[in-house]
Amino acid sequence: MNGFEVKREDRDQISVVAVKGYLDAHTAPELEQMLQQLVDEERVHIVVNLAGLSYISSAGLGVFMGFIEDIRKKNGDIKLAEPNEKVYRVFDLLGFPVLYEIYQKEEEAIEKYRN
Amino acid sequence: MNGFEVKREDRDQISVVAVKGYLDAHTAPELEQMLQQLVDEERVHIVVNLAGLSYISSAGLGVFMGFIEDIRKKNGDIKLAEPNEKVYRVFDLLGFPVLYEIYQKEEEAIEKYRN
Amino acid sequence: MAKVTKNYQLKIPSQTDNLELIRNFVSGVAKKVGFDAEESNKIELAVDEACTNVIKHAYQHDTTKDIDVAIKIDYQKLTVIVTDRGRSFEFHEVDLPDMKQYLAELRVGGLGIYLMKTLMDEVEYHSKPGNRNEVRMVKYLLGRSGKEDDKPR
Amino acid sequence: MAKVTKNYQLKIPSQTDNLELIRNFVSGVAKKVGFDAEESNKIELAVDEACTNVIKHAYQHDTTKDIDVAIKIDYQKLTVIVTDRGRSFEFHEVDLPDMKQYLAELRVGGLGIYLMKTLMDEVEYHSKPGNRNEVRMVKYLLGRSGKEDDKPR
Ligand SMILES: Nc1ncnc2c1ncn2[C@@H]1O[C@H](COP(=O)(O)OP(=O)(O)O)[C@@H](O)[C@H]1O
Ligand SMILES: Nc1ncnc2c1ncn2[C@@H]1O[C@H](COP(=O)(O)OP(=O)(O)O)[C@@H](O)[C@H]1O
Repeated sequence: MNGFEVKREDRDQISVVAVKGYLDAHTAPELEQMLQQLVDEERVHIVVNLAGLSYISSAGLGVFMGFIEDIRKKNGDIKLAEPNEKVYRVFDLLGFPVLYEIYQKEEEAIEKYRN
Repeated sequence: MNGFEVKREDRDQISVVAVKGYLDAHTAPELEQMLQQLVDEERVHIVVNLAGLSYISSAGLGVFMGFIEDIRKKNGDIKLAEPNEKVYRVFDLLGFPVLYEIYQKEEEAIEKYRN
Repeated sequence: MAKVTKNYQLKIPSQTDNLELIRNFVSGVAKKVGFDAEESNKIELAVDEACTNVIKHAYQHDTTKDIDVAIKIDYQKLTVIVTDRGRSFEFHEVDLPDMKQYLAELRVGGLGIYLMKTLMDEVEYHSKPGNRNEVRMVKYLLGRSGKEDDKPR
Repeated sequence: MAKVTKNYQLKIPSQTDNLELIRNFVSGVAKKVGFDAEESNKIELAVDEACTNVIKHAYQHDTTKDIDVAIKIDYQKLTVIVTDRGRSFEFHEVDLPDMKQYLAELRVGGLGIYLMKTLMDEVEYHSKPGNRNEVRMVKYLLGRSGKEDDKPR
Protein backbone atom coordinates (compact mmCIF):
# COMPACT_ATOMS: atom_id res chain seq x y z
CA MET A 1 0.00 0.00 0.00
CA ASN A 2 2.10 2.89 -1.20
CA GLY A 3 -0.95 5.10 -1.74
CA PHE A 4 -0.77 8.27 -3.73
CA GLU A 5 0.77 11.66 -3.21
CA VAL A 6 0.69 14.81 -5.27
CA LYS A 7 2.91 17.82 -4.61
CA ARG A 8 3.11 21.17 -6.33
CA GLU A 9 6.04 23.49 -6.77
CA ASP A 10 5.79 26.82 -8.58
CA ARG A 11 8.79 28.03 -10.58
CA ASP A 12 8.18 31.43 -12.16
CA GLN A 13 5.18 30.96 -14.41
CA ILE A 14 5.60 27.19 -14.48
CA SER A 15 4.01 24.78 -11.99
CA VAL A 16 5.61 21.39 -11.47
CA VAL A 17 3.24 18.75 -10.12
CA ALA A 18 5.03 15.67 -8.77
CA VAL A 19 2.94 12.53 -8.37
CA LYS A 20 3.88 9.44 -6.39
CA GLY A 21 2.34 5.99 -5.93
CA TYR A 22 -0.50 4.71 -8.05
CA LEU A 23 -2.98 6.68 -10.10
CA ASP A 24 -6.21 4.72 -10.41
CA ALA A 25 -9.95 5.31 -9.99
CA HIS A 26 -9.37 5.77 -6.27
CA THR A 27 -6.61 8.37 -6.42
CA ALA A 28 -7.40 10.18 -9.69
CA PRO A 29 -9.65 12.73 -7.90
CA GLU A 30 -6.64 13.99 -5.93
CA LEU A 31 -4.74 14.85 -9.09
CA GLU A 32 -7.92 16.31 -10.56
CA GLN A 33 -8.25 18.68 -7.62
CA MET A 34 -4.67 19.78 -7.97
CA LEU A 35 -5.04 20.55 -11.67
CA GLN A 36 -8.35 22.31 -11.03
CA GLN A 37 -6.64 24.46 -8.44
CA LEU A 38 -3.93 25.43 -10.93
CA VAL A 39 -6.49 26.29 -13.60
CA ASP A 40 -8.42 28.36 -11.08
CA GLU A 41 -5.25 30.30 -10.35
CA GLU A 42 -4.65 30.72 -14.10
CA ARG A 43 -1.40 28.80 -13.76
CA VAL A 44 -1.60 26.82 -16.98
CA HIS A 45 2.07 26.06 -17.72
CA ILE A 46 2.15 22.69 -16.09
CA VAL A 47 4.77 19.97 -15.91
CA VAL A 48 3.66 16.71 -14.33
CA ASN A 49 6.63 14.79 -13.00
CA LEU A 50 5.73 11.09 -13.09
CA ALA A 51 9.01 9.78 -11.66
CA GLY A 52 7.39 8.44 -8.48
CA LEU A 53 4.40 6.95 -10.26
CA SER A 54 4.32 3.15 -10.14
CA TYR A 55 1.02 2.58 -11.90
CA ILE A 56 -1.60 4.29 -14.02
CA SER A 57 -5.01 3.12 -15.24
CA SER A 58 -7.46 4.77 -17.62
CA ALA A 59 -8.91 6.70 -14.68
CA GLY A 60 -5.53 8.39 -14.33
CA LEU A 61 -5.25 9.06 -18.06
CA GLY A 62 -8.72 10.58 -17.90
CA VAL A 63 -7.48 13.32 -15.59
CA PHE A 64 -5.06 14.58 -18.23
CA MET A 65 -7.71 14.37 -20.96
CA GLY A 66 -10.16 16.21 -18.72
CA PHE A 67 -7.99 19.33 -18.51
CA ILE A 68 -5.97 19.49 -21.70
CA GLU A 69 -8.59 21.22 -23.86
CA ASP A 70 -9.29 23.96 -21.34
CA ILE A 71 -5.62 24.49 -20.57
CA ARG A 72 -4.59 24.71 -24.23
CA LYS A 73 -7.38 27.18 -24.92
CA LYS A 74 -5.75 29.33 -22.26
CA ASN A 75 -2.43 28.99 -24.12
CA GLY A 76 -1.11 26.64 -21.50
CA ASP A 77 -0.05 23.02 -21.67
CA ILE A 78 0.41 19.86 -19.66
CA LYS A 79 3.83 18.42 -20.34
CA LEU A 80 4.78 15.08 -18.85
CA ALA A 81 8.19 14.11 -17.50
CA GLU A 82 10.13 11.12 -16.22
CA PRO A 83 7.59 8.30 -16.51
CA ASN A 84 9.03 4.89 -15.64
CA GLU A 85 8.87 2.18 -18.28
CA LYS A 86 5.68 0.58 -16.95
CA VAL A 87 3.79 3.86 -16.92
CA TYR A 88 5.20 5.02 -20.26
CA ARG A 89 3.99 1.80 -21.87
CA VAL A 90 0.40 2.61 -20.97
CA PHE A 91 0.64 6.11 -22.44
CA ASP A 92 2.29 4.67 -25.51
CA LEU A 93 -0.25 1.87 -25.98
CA LEU A 94 -2.99 4.46 -26.40
CA GLY A 95 -1.03 6.88 -28.56
CA PHE A 96 -0.83 9.59 -25.91
CA PRO A 97 2.65 10.72 -27.00
CA VAL A 98 0.95 12.26 -30.07
CA LEU A 99 -1.00 14.57 -27.82
CA TYR A 100 1.30 15.14 -24.86
CA GLU A 101 4.97 16.01 -24.89
CA ILE A 102 6.75 13.47 -22.70
CA TYR A 103 10.29 14.22 -21.52
CA GLN A 104 12.88 12.06 -19.87
CA LYS A 105 13.88 14.87 -17.53
CA GLU A 106 11.74 17.44 -15.74
CA GLU A 107 14.26 20.13 -16.65
CA GLU A 108 13.75 19.51 -20.37
CA ALA A 109 10.00 20.05 -20.00
CA ILE A 110 10.60 23.27 -18.07
CA GLU A 111 13.10 24.47 -20.67
CA LYS A 112 10.49 23.95 -23.40
CA TYR A 113 8.23 26.51 -21.73
CA ARG A 114 11.09 28.98 -21.39
CA ASN A 115 12.15 28.83 -25.04
CA MET B 1 7.24 -11.86 -5.76
CA ASN B 2 10.80 -11.23 -4.64
CA GLY B 3 11.47 -14.95 -4.06
CA PHE B 4 14.43 -16.17 -2.13
CA GLU B 5 18.16 -16.29 -2.77
CA VAL B 6 21.00 -17.71 -0.78
CA LYS B 7 24.65 -17.06 -1.57
CA ARG B 8 27.79 -18.31 0.05
CA GLU B 9 31.19 -16.71 0.36
CA ASP B 10 34.13 -18.39 2.10
CA ARG B 11 36.59 -16.20 3.96
CA ASP B 12 39.45 -18.21 5.50
CA GLN B 13 37.77 -20.66 7.84
CA ILE B 14 34.57 -18.60 7.98
CA SER B 15 31.62 -18.99 5.59
CA VAL B 16 29.27 -16.08 5.10
CA VAL B 17 25.81 -17.06 3.90
CA ALA B 18 23.79 -14.13 2.56
CA VAL B 19 20.04 -14.61 2.30
CA LYS B 20 17.62 -12.45 0.36
CA GLY B 21 13.83 -12.31 0.01
CA TYR B 22 11.51 -14.26 2.26
CA LEU B 23 12.27 -17.32 4.33
CA ASP B 24 9.09 -19.33 4.79
CA ALA B 25 7.95 -22.96 4.48
CA HIS B 26 8.50 -22.71 0.74
CA THR B 27 12.04 -21.37 0.75
CA ALA B 28 13.42 -22.82 4.01
CA PRO B 29 14.65 -26.00 2.23
CA GLU B 30 17.06 -23.90 0.15
CA LEU B 31 18.77 -22.51 3.23
CA GLU B 32 18.71 -25.97 4.77
CA GLN B 33 20.59 -27.37 1.79
CA MET B 34 23.17 -24.64 1.98
CA LEU B 35 23.82 -25.24 5.68
CA GLN B 36 23.91 -29.02 5.14
CA GLN B 37 26.51 -28.48 2.42
CA LEU B 38 28.66 -26.42 4.80
CA VAL B 39 28.39 -29.05 7.55
CA ASP B 40 29.30 -31.77 5.05
CA GLU B 41 32.43 -29.77 4.18
CA GLU B 42 33.19 -29.35 7.89
CA ARG B 43 32.90 -25.60 7.48
CA VAL B 44 31.14 -24.83 10.75
CA HIS B 45 32.13 -21.21 11.38
CA ILE B 46 29.09 -19.67 9.82
CA VAL B 47 27.77 -16.12 9.61
CA VAL B 48 24.30 -15.71 8.13
CA ASN B 49 23.85 -12.20 6.74
CA LEU B 50 20.14 -11.38 6.95
CA ALA B 51 20.35 -7.88 5.43
CA GLY B 52 18.35 -8.81 2.34
CA LEU B 53 15.74 -10.80 4.25
CA SER B 54 12.30 -9.19 4.21
CA TYR B 55 10.39 -11.87 6.10
CA ILE B 56 10.86 -14.94 8.27
CA SER B 57 8.33 -17.46 9.61
CA SER B 58 8.80 -20.34 12.03
CA ALA B 59 9.80 -22.55 9.11
CA GLY B 60 12.80 -20.27 8.62
CA LEU B 61 13.65 -20.23 12.32
CA GLY B 62 13.46 -24.02 12.23
CA VAL B 63 16.40 -24.16 9.82
CA PHE B 64 18.69 -22.51 12.37
CA MET B 65 17.41 -24.72 15.18
CA GLY B 66 17.91 -27.78 13.00
CA PHE B 67 21.65 -27.23 12.64
CA ILE B 68 22.80 -25.41 15.76
CA GLU B 69 23.27 -28.50 17.97
CA ASP B 70 25.33 -30.38 15.41
CA ILE B 71 27.40 -27.33 14.51
CA ARG B 72 28.17 -26.44 18.13
CA LYS B 73 29.19 -30.03 18.87
CA LYS B 74 31.75 -29.57 16.12
CA ASN B 75 32.97 -26.40 17.87
CA GLY B 76 31.37 -24.22 15.26
CA ASP B 77 28.58 -21.66 15.47
CA ILE B 78 25.88 -19.90 13.50
CA LYS B 79 26.12 -16.16 14.10
CA LEU B 80 23.49 -13.88 12.64
CA ALA B 81 24.09 -10.42 11.21
CA GLU B 82 22.22 -7.39 9.93
CA PRO B 83 18.56 -8.41 10.37
CA ASN B 84 16.12 -5.63 9.54
CA GLU B 85 13.72 -4.53 12.25
CA LYS B 86 10.83 -6.70 11.05
CA VAL B 87 12.93 -9.87 11.01
CA TYR B 88 14.71 -9.04 14.27
CA ARG B 89 11.35 -8.67 16.00
CA VAL B 90 10.45 -12.27 15.18
CA PHE B 91 13.75 -13.58 16.57
CA ASP B 92 13.29 -11.40 19.62
CA LEU B 93 9.69 -12.43 20.22
CA LEU B 94 10.80 -16.04 20.67
CA GLY B 95 13.91 -15.30 22.72
CA PHE B 96 16.34 -16.37 20.01
CA PRO B 97 18.93 -13.72 20.95
CA VAL B 98 19.66 -15.86 24.04
CA LEU B 99 20.81 -18.69 21.81
CA TYR B 100 22.22 -16.91 18.77
CA GLU B 101 24.63 -14.02 18.66
CA ILE B 102 23.06 -11.34 16.47
CA TYR B 103 25.24 -8.52 15.15
CA GLN B 104 24.40 -5.27 13.47
CA LYS B 105 27.27 -5.67 11.03
CA GLU B 106 28.56 -8.75 9.26
CA GLU B 107 32.14 -7.67 10.02
CA GLU B 108 31.47 -7.78 13.77
CA ALA B 109 30.29 -11.38 13.50
CA ILE B 110 33.37 -12.30 11.48
CA GLU B 111 35.65 -10.55 13.99
CA LYS B 112 34.12 -12.60 16.81
CA TYR B 113 35.35 -15.80 15.17
CA ARG B 114 38.82 -14.35 14.66
CA ASN B 115 39.32 -13.26 18.27
CA MET C 1 4.29 -23.52 -14.56
CA ALA C 2 1.08 -25.21 -13.46
CA LYS C 3 0.62 -28.82 -14.54
CA VAL C 4 -3.09 -29.10 -13.75
CA THR C 5 -5.86 -26.55 -13.50
CA LYS C 6 -5.42 -24.29 -10.49
CA ASN C 7 -7.98 -21.84 -9.20
CA TYR C 8 -7.41 -18.63 -7.30
CA GLN C 9 -10.29 -16.57 -6.02
CA LEU C 10 -10.66 -13.20 -4.39
CA LYS C 11 -13.93 -11.76 -3.09
CA ILE C 12 -13.76 -8.15 -2.04
CA PRO C 13 -16.05 -5.17 -1.31
CA SER C 14 -16.80 -2.97 -4.32
CA GLN C 15 -14.71 0.05 -3.39
CA THR C 16 -12.10 1.89 -5.41
CA ASP C 17 -9.71 1.69 -2.47
CA ASN C 18 -9.70 -2.08 -2.94
CA LEU C 19 -8.39 -1.88 -6.51
CA GLU C 20 -4.84 -2.04 -5.23
CA LEU C 21 -5.52 -5.32 -3.39
CA ILE C 22 -7.05 -6.72 -6.55
CA ARG C 23 -4.05 -5.65 -8.64
CA ASN C 24 -1.59 -7.17 -6.18
CA PHE C 25 -3.53 -10.43 -6.20
CA VAL C 26 -3.71 -10.61 -9.98
CA SER C 27 -0.12 -9.65 -10.71
CA GLY C 28 1.06 -11.95 -7.92
CA VAL C 29 -0.68 -14.95 -9.47
CA ALA C 30 0.39 -13.98 -13.00
CA LYS C 31 4.07 -13.74 -12.06
CA LYS C 32 3.89 -16.93 -10.02
CA VAL C 33 2.67 -18.96 -12.98
CA GLY C 34 5.33 -17.65 -15.32
CA PHE C 35 4.26 -14.41 -16.97
CA ASP C 36 7.05 -11.86 -17.20
CA ALA C 37 6.71 -8.39 -15.70
CA GLU C 38 5.43 -6.81 -18.91
CA GLU C 39 2.70 -9.41 -19.43
CA SER C 40 1.75 -9.38 -15.74
CA ASN C 41 1.39 -5.60 -15.94
CA LYS C 42 -1.03 -5.99 -18.84
CA ILE C 43 -3.19 -8.51 -17.01
CA GLU C 44 -3.13 -6.32 -13.89
CA LEU C 45 -4.30 -3.25 -15.83
CA ALA C 46 -7.02 -5.16 -17.72
CA VAL C 47 -8.45 -6.49 -14.45
CA ASP C 48 -8.27 -3.05 -12.84
CA GLU C 49 -10.30 -1.67 -15.76
CA ALA C 50 -12.88 -4.46 -15.47
CA CYS C 51 -13.23 -3.97 -11.71
CA THR C 52 -13.33 -0.18 -11.98
CA ASN C 53 -16.26 -0.61 -14.38
CA VAL C 54 -18.04 -2.90 -11.94
CA ILE C 55 -17.59 -0.39 -9.12
CA LYS C 56 -18.69 2.59 -11.23
CA HIS C 57 -21.28 1.17 -13.62
CA ALA C 58 -22.57 -2.19 -12.39
CA TYR C 59 -22.79 -1.21 -8.71
CA GLN C 60 -22.79 2.57 -9.13
CA HIS C 61 -20.55 3.03 -6.09
CA ASP C 62 -22.71 0.94 -3.76
CA THR C 63 -19.88 -0.25 -1.51
CA THR C 64 -22.00 -2.88 0.25
CA LYS C 65 -21.67 -5.08 -2.87
CA ASP C 66 -18.91 -7.56 -3.60
CA ILE C 67 -16.69 -8.20 -6.59
CA ASP C 68 -15.43 -11.70 -7.34
CA VAL C 69 -12.16 -12.09 -9.16
CA ALA C 70 -11.36 -15.68 -10.12
CA ILE C 71 -8.20 -16.78 -11.89
CA LYS C 72 -7.94 -20.15 -13.55
CA ILE C 73 -4.58 -21.45 -14.68
CA ASP C 74 -4.31 -24.38 -17.03
CA TYR C 75 -1.63 -25.70 -19.32
CA GLN C 76 -1.27 -22.79 -21.65
CA LYS C 77 -3.41 -19.99 -20.39
CA LEU C 78 -4.60 -17.73 -17.62
CA THR C 79 -8.32 -16.92 -17.45
CA VAL C 80 -9.61 -14.13 -15.21
CA ILE C 81 -13.31 -13.93 -14.48
CA VAL C 82 -14.66 -10.79 -12.83
CA THR C 83 -18.19 -11.34 -11.55
CA ASP C 84 -20.72 -8.83 -10.29
CA ARG C 85 -24.39 -8.99 -9.28
CA GLY C 86 -25.28 -5.49 -10.37
CA ARG C 87 -26.53 -3.80 -13.54
CA SER C 88 -25.77 -5.52 -16.78
CA PHE C 89 -25.07 -3.78 -20.08
CA GLU C 90 -24.84 -4.49 -23.79
CA PHE C 91 -21.17 -5.20 -24.14
CA HIS C 92 -21.30 -5.57 -27.92
CA GLU C 93 -23.07 -2.27 -28.39
CA VAL C 94 -20.35 -0.23 -26.72
CA ASP C 95 -18.53 1.85 -29.33
CA LEU C 96 -14.81 1.32 -29.10
CA PRO C 97 -12.81 4.48 -29.72
CA ASP C 98 -10.66 5.01 -32.77
CA MET C 99 -7.64 6.34 -30.90
CA LYS C 100 -6.51 8.76 -33.60
CA GLN C 101 -9.88 10.42 -33.61
CA TYR C 102 -10.19 10.15 -29.82
CA LEU C 103 -6.95 12.04 -29.30
CA ALA C 104 -7.67 14.58 -32.03
CA GLU C 105 -11.03 15.39 -30.48
CA LEU C 106 -9.61 15.49 -26.95
CA ARG C 107 -12.24 13.09 -25.69
CA VAL C 108 -12.46 11.97 -22.07
CA GLY C 109 -13.24 8.50 -20.66
CA GLY C 110 -14.44 5.47 -22.52
CA LEU C 111 -11.02 3.77 -22.65
CA GLY C 112 -11.65 0.89 -20.23
CA ILE C 113 -13.06 -1.76 -22.53
CA TYR C 114 -10.72 -0.73 -25.34
CA LEU C 115 -7.77 -1.24 -22.99
CA MET C 116 -9.05 -4.62 -21.82
CA LYS C 117 -9.31 -5.79 -25.43
CA THR C 118 -5.92 -4.36 -26.30
CA LEU C 119 -4.17 -5.90 -23.32
CA MET C 120 -5.70 -9.39 -23.29
CA ASP C 121 -5.92 -12.13 -25.91
CA GLU C 122 -9.66 -12.70 -25.43
CA VAL C 123 -12.37 -10.65 -23.70
CA GLU C 124 -16.01 -11.72 -23.31
CA TYR C 125 -18.94 -10.42 -21.30
CA HIS C 126 -21.88 -12.55 -20.22
CA SER C 127 -25.02 -11.76 -18.31
CA LYS C 128 -25.98 -14.97 -16.52
CA PRO C 129 -29.17 -16.20 -14.89
CA GLY C 130 -29.57 -14.99 -11.32
CA ASN C 131 -28.39 -11.47 -12.04
CA ARG C 132 -24.75 -12.43 -12.38
CA ASN C 133 -22.58 -10.67 -14.93
CA GLU C 134 -19.10 -11.75 -15.77
CA VAL C 135 -16.18 -10.41 -17.74
CA ARG C 136 -13.99 -13.29 -18.86
CA MET C 137 -10.50 -12.47 -20.12
CA VAL C 138 -7.80 -14.82 -21.36
CA LYS C 139 -4.05 -14.42 -21.72
CA TYR C 140 -1.93 -17.20 -23.22
CA LEU C 141 1.23 -18.21 -21.47
CA LEU C 142 3.28 -19.37 -24.42
CA GLY C 143 3.66 -16.81 -27.15
CA ARG C 144 0.61 -15.02 -28.39
CA SER C 145 -1.40 -17.88 -29.89
CA GLY C 146 -1.23 -16.65 -33.45
CA LYS C 147 -2.06 -13.04 -32.70
CA GLU C 148 0.16 -10.71 -34.67
CA ASP C 149 -0.35 -7.53 -32.72
CA ASP C 150 -1.97 -6.00 -29.67
CA LYS C 151 -4.94 -4.38 -31.36
CA PRO C 152 -8.44 -5.34 -30.28
CA ARG C 153 -10.32 -7.51 -32.73
CA MET D 1 -11.53 2.66 9.30
CA ALA D 2 -14.44 0.46 8.29
CA LYS D 3 -17.86 1.65 9.47
CA VAL D 4 -19.76 -1.56 8.73
CA THR D 5 -18.72 -5.19 8.49
CA LYS D 6 -16.58 -5.82 5.44
CA ASN D 7 -15.56 -9.24 4.18
CA TYR D 8 -12.48 -10.16 2.19
CA GLN D 9 -11.94 -13.69 0.97
CA LEU D 10 -9.12 -15.53 -0.71
CA LYS D 11 -9.32 -19.14 -1.93
CA ILE D 12 -6.05 -20.59 -3.06
CA PRO D 13 -4.40 -23.97 -3.78
CA SER D 14 -2.66 -25.56 -0.80
CA GLN D 15 0.94 -25.04 -1.85
CA THR D 16 3.80 -23.47 0.05
CA ASP D 17 4.59 -21.30 -2.97
CA ASN D 18 1.23 -19.61 -2.42
CA LEU D 19 2.09 -18.46 1.10
CA GLU D 20 3.47 -15.21 -0.29
CA LEU D 21 0.18 -14.41 -2.03
CA ILE D 22 -1.66 -15.12 1.21
CA ARG D 23 0.69 -12.86 3.17
CA ASN D 24 0.33 -10.01 0.67
CA PHE D 25 -3.44 -10.32 0.80
CA VAL D 26 -3.57 -10.34 4.59
CA SER D 27 -1.11 -7.52 5.18
CA GLY D 28 -2.75 -5.50 2.40
CA VAL D 29 -6.14 -5.70 4.08
CA ALA D 30 -4.70 -5.11 7.55
CA LYS D 31 -2.87 -1.93 6.50
CA LYS D 32 -5.87 -0.72 4.53
CA VAL D 33 -8.14 -0.86 7.56
CA GLY D 34 -5.73 0.99 9.80
CA PHE D 35 -3.24 -1.38 11.41
CA ASP D 36 0.28 0.01 11.50
CA ALA D 37 3.19 -1.86 9.94
CA GLU D 38 4.15 -3.64 13.16
CA GLU D 39 0.63 -4.92 13.81
CA SER D 40 0.12 -5.88 10.16
CA ASN D 41 3.35 -7.86 10.29
CA LYS D 42 2.04 -9.79 13.27
CA ILE D 43 -1.24 -10.67 11.56
CA GLU D 44 0.66 -11.64 8.40
CA LEU D 45 2.94 -14.00 10.31
CA ALA D 46 0.10 -15.56 12.32
CA VAL D 47 -1.84 -16.31 9.13
CA ASP D 48 1.28 -17.71 7.44
CA GLU D 49 1.72 -20.09 10.39
CA ALA D 50 -1.93 -21.17 10.25
CA CYS D 51 -1.76 -21.79 6.49
CA THR D 52 1.61 -23.55 6.69
CA ASN D 53 0.01 -25.93 9.19
CA VAL D 54 -2.91 -26.56 6.85
CA ILE D 55 -0.55 -27.33 3.97
CA LYS D 56 1.70 -29.59 6.06
CA HIS D 57 -0.63 -31.23 8.55
CA ALA D 58 -4.26 -30.92 7.44
CA TYR D 59 -3.59 -31.63 3.75
CA GLN D 60 -0.18 -33.31 4.09
CA HIS D 61 1.11 -31.54 1.00
CA ASP D 62 -1.79 -32.59 -1.25
CA THR D 63 -1.68 -29.58 -3.56
CA THR D 64 -5.02 -30.36 -5.20
CA LYS D 65 -6.75 -29.04 -2.04
CA ASP D 66 -7.73 -25.44 -1.35
CA ILE D 67 -7.24 -23.11 1.58
CA ASP D 68 -9.80 -20.43 2.36
CA VAL D 69 -8.65 -17.28 4.07
CA ALA D 70 -11.49 -14.96 5.09
CA ILE D 71 -11.02 -11.61 6.77
CA LYS D 72 -13.87 -9.85 8.50
CA ILE D 73 -13.53 -6.24 9.53
CA ASP D 74 -15.97 -4.70 11.95
CA TYR D 75 -15.91 -1.69 14.19
CA GLN D 76 -13.05 -2.57 16.43
CA LYS D 77 -11.52 -5.75 15.17
CA LEU D 78 -10.11 -7.87 12.40
CA THR D 79 -11.03 -11.56 12.34
CA VAL D 80 -9.17 -13.99 10.08
CA ILE D 81 -10.64 -17.41 9.47
CA VAL D 82 -8.47 -20.03 7.81
CA THR D 83 -10.57 -22.98 6.65
CA ASP D 84 -9.46 -26.39 5.42
CA ARG D 85 -11.24 -29.63 4.54
CA GLY D 86 -8.45 -31.96 5.57
CA ARG D 87 -7.38 -33.75 8.74
CA SER D 88 -8.49 -32.23 12.00
CA PHE D 89 -6.52 -32.31 15.24
CA GLU D 90 -6.95 -31.73 18.94
CA PHE D 91 -5.95 -28.11 19.19
CA HIS D 92 -6.20 -28.00 22.98
CA GLU D 93 -4.00 -31.04 23.43
CA VAL D 94 -1.04 -29.52 21.64
CA ASP D 95 1.70 -28.75 24.16
CA LEU D 96 2.86 -25.17 23.81
CA PRO D 97 6.59 -24.77 24.31
CA ASP D 98 8.12 -23.02 27.28
CA MET D 99 10.59 -20.94 25.28
CA LYS D 100 13.35 -20.95 27.90
CA GLN D 101 13.34 -24.73 27.98
CA TYR D 102 12.85 -24.93 24.22
CA LEU D 103 15.95 -22.88 23.54
CA ALA D 104 18.00 -24.58 26.25
CA GLU D 105 17.18 -28.00 24.79
CA LEU D 106 17.79 -26.82 21.20
CA ARG D 107 14.43 -28.16 20.08
CA VAL D 108 13.22 -27.93 16.49
CA GLY D 109 9.71 -27.11 15.18
CA GLY D 110 6.51 -26.80 17.15
CA LEU D 111 6.50 -22.99 17.21
CA GLY D 112 3.57 -22.31 14.87
CA ILE D 113 0.65 -22.39 17.26
CA TYR D 114 2.71 -20.70 19.96
CA LEU D 115 3.45 -17.86 17.55
CA MET D 116 -0.17 -17.54 16.47
CA LYS D 117 -1.23 -17.19 20.12
CA THR D 118 1.56 -14.76 20.86
CA LEU D 119 0.86 -12.56 17.85
CA MET D 120 -2.95 -12.41 17.92
CA ASP D 121 -5.41 -11.35 20.61
CA GLU D 122 -7.57 -14.46 20.27
CA VAL D 123 -6.99 -17.84 18.59
CA GLU D 124 -9.55 -20.62 18.35
CA TYR D 125 -9.75 -23.85 16.39
CA HIS D 126 -12.99 -25.60 15.47
CA SER D 127 -13.73 -28.80 13.62
CA LYS D 128 -17.08 -28.28 11.93
CA PRO D 129 -19.65 -30.64 10.41
CA GLY D 130 -18.84 -31.60 6.82
CA ASN D 131 -15.14 -32.07 7.45
CA ARG D 132 -14.39 -28.37 7.71
CA ASN D 133 -11.78 -27.15 10.14
CA GLU D 134 -11.19 -23.53 10.91
CA VAL D 135 -8.65 -21.48 12.74
CA ARG D 136 -10.22 -18.21 13.85
CA MET D 137 -7.93 -15.42 14.98
CA VAL D 138 -8.79 -11.94 16.18
CA LYS D 139 -6.77 -8.75 16.41
CA TYR D 140 -8.29 -5.61 17.91
CA LEU D 141 -7.83 -2.36 16.08
CA LEU D 142 -7.86 0.01 19.01
CA GLY D 143 -5.35 -0.76 21.71
CA ARG D 144 -5.05 -4.25 23.03
CA SER D 145 -8.47 -4.72 24.65
CA GLY D 146 -7.22 -5.14 28.19
CA LYS D 147 -4.34 -7.48 27.41
CA GLU D 148 -1.22 -6.50 29.31
CA ASP D 149 1.35 -8.38 27.30
CA ASP D 150 1.96 -10.51 24.26
CA LYS D 151 2.16 -13.89 25.97
CA PRO D 152 -0.24 -16.64 24.93
CA ARG D 153 -2.92 -17.43 27.47
N1 LIG E 1 -19.37 -3.69 -15.77
C1 LIG E 1 -20.20 -2.82 -16.38
N2 LIG E 1 -21.48 -2.77 -16.02
C2 LIG E 1 -22.32 -1.91 -16.61
N3 LIG E 1 -21.96 -1.07 -17.61
C3 LIG E 1 -20.69 -1.07 -18.01
C4 LIG E 1 -19.76 -1.94 -17.43
N4 LIG E 1 -18.59 -1.74 -18.05
C5 LIG E 1 -18.78 -0.80 -18.97
N5 LIG E 1 -20.05 -0.38 -18.97
C6 LIG E 1 -20.63 0.62 -19.90
O1 LIG E 1 -19.76 0.70 -21.03
C7 LIG E 1 -19.25 2.04 -21.17
C8 LIG E 1 -17.82 2.02 -21.66
O2 LIG E 1 -16.98 1.52 -20.65
P1 LIG E 1 -15.44 1.87 -20.63
O3 LIG E 1 -14.89 1.60 -21.98
O4 LIG E 1 -14.80 1.13 -19.52
O5 LIG E 1 -15.32 3.42 -20.37
P2 LIG E 1 -15.84 4.32 -19.14
O6 LIG E 1 -16.02 3.44 -17.97
O7 LIG E 1 -14.74 5.31 -18.96
O8 LIG E 1 -17.11 4.96 -19.60
C9 LIG E 1 -19.45 2.68 -19.81
O9 LIG E 1 -19.60 4.06 -19.88
C10 LIG E 1 -20.70 1.99 -19.30
O10 LIG E 1 -21.84 2.63 -19.82
N1 LIG F 1 -4.07 -27.33 10.73
C1 LIG F 1 -3.65 -28.44 11.34
N2 LIG F 1 -4.18 -29.62 11.02
C2 LIG F 1 -3.77 -30.74 11.62
N3 LIG F 1 -2.83 -30.76 12.58
C3 LIG F 1 -2.25 -29.63 12.95
C4 LIG F 1 -2.64 -28.40 12.35
N4 LIG F 1 -1.92 -27.42 12.92
C5 LIG F 1 -1.13 -28.01 13.83
N5 LIG F 1 -1.32 -29.32 13.87
C6 LIG F 1 -0.65 -30.27 14.81
O1 LIG F 1 -0.15 -29.52 15.91
C7 LIG F 1 1.28 -29.66 16.01
C8 LIG F 1 1.91 -28.34 16.46
O2 LIG F 1 1.81 -27.38 15.41
P1 LIG F 1 2.81 -26.16 15.36
O3 LIG F 1 2.85 -25.52 16.71
O4 LIG F 1 2.39 -25.27 14.26
O5 LIG F 1 4.23 -26.76 15.08
P2 LIG F 1 4.77 -27.63 13.84
O6 LIG F 1 3.84 -27.44 12.71
O7 LIG F 1 6.13 -27.11 13.62
O8 LIG F 1 4.79 -29.06 14.35
C9 LIG F 1 1.72 -30.13 14.64
O9 LIG F 1 2.90 -30.88 14.70
C10 LIG F 1 0.53 -30.97 14.19
O10 LIG F 1 0.60 -32.26 14.72
